[in-house]
Amino acid sequence: MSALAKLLEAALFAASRPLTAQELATLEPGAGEAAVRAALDELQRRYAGEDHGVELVQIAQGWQFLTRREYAETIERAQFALRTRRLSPAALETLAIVAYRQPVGRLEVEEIRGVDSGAVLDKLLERGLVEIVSRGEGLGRPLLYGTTPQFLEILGLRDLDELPRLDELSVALRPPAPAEPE
Amino acid sequence: MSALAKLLEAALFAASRPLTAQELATLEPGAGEAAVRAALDELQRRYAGEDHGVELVQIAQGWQFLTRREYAETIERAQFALRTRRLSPAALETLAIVAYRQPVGRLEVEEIRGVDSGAVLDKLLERGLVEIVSRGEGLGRPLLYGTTPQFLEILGLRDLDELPRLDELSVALRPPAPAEPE
Amino acid sequence: MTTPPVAVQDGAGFVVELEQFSGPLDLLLHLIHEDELDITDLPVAKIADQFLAVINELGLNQAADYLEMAARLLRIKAQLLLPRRAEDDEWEDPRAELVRRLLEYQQIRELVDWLARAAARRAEQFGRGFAPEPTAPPAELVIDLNDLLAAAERVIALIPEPVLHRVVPRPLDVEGATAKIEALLAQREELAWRDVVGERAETVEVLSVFIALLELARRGALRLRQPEPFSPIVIRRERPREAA
Repeated sequence: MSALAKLLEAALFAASRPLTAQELATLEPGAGEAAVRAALDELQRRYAGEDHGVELVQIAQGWQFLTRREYAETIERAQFALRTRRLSPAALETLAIVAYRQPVGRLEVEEIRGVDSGAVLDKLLERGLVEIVSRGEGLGRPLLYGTTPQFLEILGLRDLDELPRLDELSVALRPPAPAEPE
Repeated sequence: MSALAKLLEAALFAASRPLTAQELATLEPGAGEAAVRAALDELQRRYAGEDHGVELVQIAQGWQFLTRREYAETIERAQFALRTRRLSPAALETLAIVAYRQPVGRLEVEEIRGVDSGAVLDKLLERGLVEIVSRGEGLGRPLLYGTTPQFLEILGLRDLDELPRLDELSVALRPPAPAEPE
Repeated sequence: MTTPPVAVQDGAGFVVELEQFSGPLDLLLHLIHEDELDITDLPVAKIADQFLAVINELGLNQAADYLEMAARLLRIKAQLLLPRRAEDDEWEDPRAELVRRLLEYQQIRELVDWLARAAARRAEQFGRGFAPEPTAPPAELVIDLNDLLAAAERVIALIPEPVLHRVVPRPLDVEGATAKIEALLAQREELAWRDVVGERAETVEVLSVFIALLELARRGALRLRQPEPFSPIVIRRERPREAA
């Protein structure tokens, strides 16, 4: 393995979150981003295939070592790993709206969900899944929410573009246009 | 790599502490401890030598993956393992109330914010941003909170007098007026 | 979420049952799917009755969001019953807004399913479970002064006047009120309620005076009269007293 790949291996191993190529490039200032990308490819290939219990995956606009799926149940049963907390349906609903409408205010979220959503938004903020990205216009200059890199992380997404496009969903957003008079 | 070695690799990677051979043996109840030890040896040899950035070491009567010493300094300098933390809006709100009303009790904070604030206050205590400065009069002699020197330190303030006066606030926070046409 | 509602054995199931649906739209959508109804041509009368029945059954009729939806459904139902002329081009389907919201919400639900699947898949893999350098300083905490001041402003906005409620227990002062009434009656034969309690009396004062009046009336020291309902009470000395 190249010296750079080994350094990246150590850094990725030590980190408990995905690291971006830019972040990794700061480890070896002389190397440049192209070399870092090449080393990441080398590392990923090295761990790919069936020969390791962990693999290097691209996630949340970065790279992270994760255990291979087939060991999930065994490791979880042994309780050696920190259990991921599950999101409630209310939290997922709110996240979905924030993901697609960001930046979005609390009122708009509540209008779509039909229920008070302040507490859910607070919890998502505290868990670092959404953040305040700006303030809106109008009365009281409402806080506007957006998703964080950690949101991508818990969903295993590389970036927001991996979310399904709205027109790919089976439901069309707009109600059918009223029939034209003939 | 043997199937057992790969499973151990995954488990050791995901664990937040060294795992003993006995613990690791619970992962594959059929295997027996001798097989586990053999697999650990295999894994250790595999990561040994110069060809990896991490190594499997025996530590605290157990086994743990650690980054190789030569990368310690570089990684520590980059501090990837730690993200700078930001305070949630709820925490900031609570901190603002404590800063301006100190000494102040939990009930008063909650009355102003309109929501339960016990958990937020606890977190601020834990982070050393507020502390208990005295006890109030009245029922149950409630704890009264104030800000700490660390609070000033983080904000880069010499003392509390440097906080803007409340009546200056809305002016200070208004976005700069658009340049007047001359 | 959209698991079918479980029959409630008694009233105790309120909180649990509430979590079955993430809101009134979720419940509505559940009913629509259960009966395989066409959202865009919603039979509002039917769905309104079902909605009411379910929220009664589940005890959701105490939750404001559900009540609001129930009221909305009933209003639409009523509007649909109004006769309209065939040539009326201006007629707007009263269901339109609700249908739009339901479709929008249904889309969110689809996204939720997608997100839940993605999260479940991600949960099959574990990352490194620890912060590796125990000697490293704790993560630097960042507070922006502007953020803090913005928070202060938010808080200030919450309280138009920074007046805090303080509940100060104050005992009734019936004795004092009695003395005051007796003193006033010594000077004048007839008093109005306002003469005794003043313009801006506090609750404890009103109660004290009221109890004192009743007590004095019972003792026969005065007579209370209210000429007609809600008119001011007239307080009249019962026995003329000797001047002091």
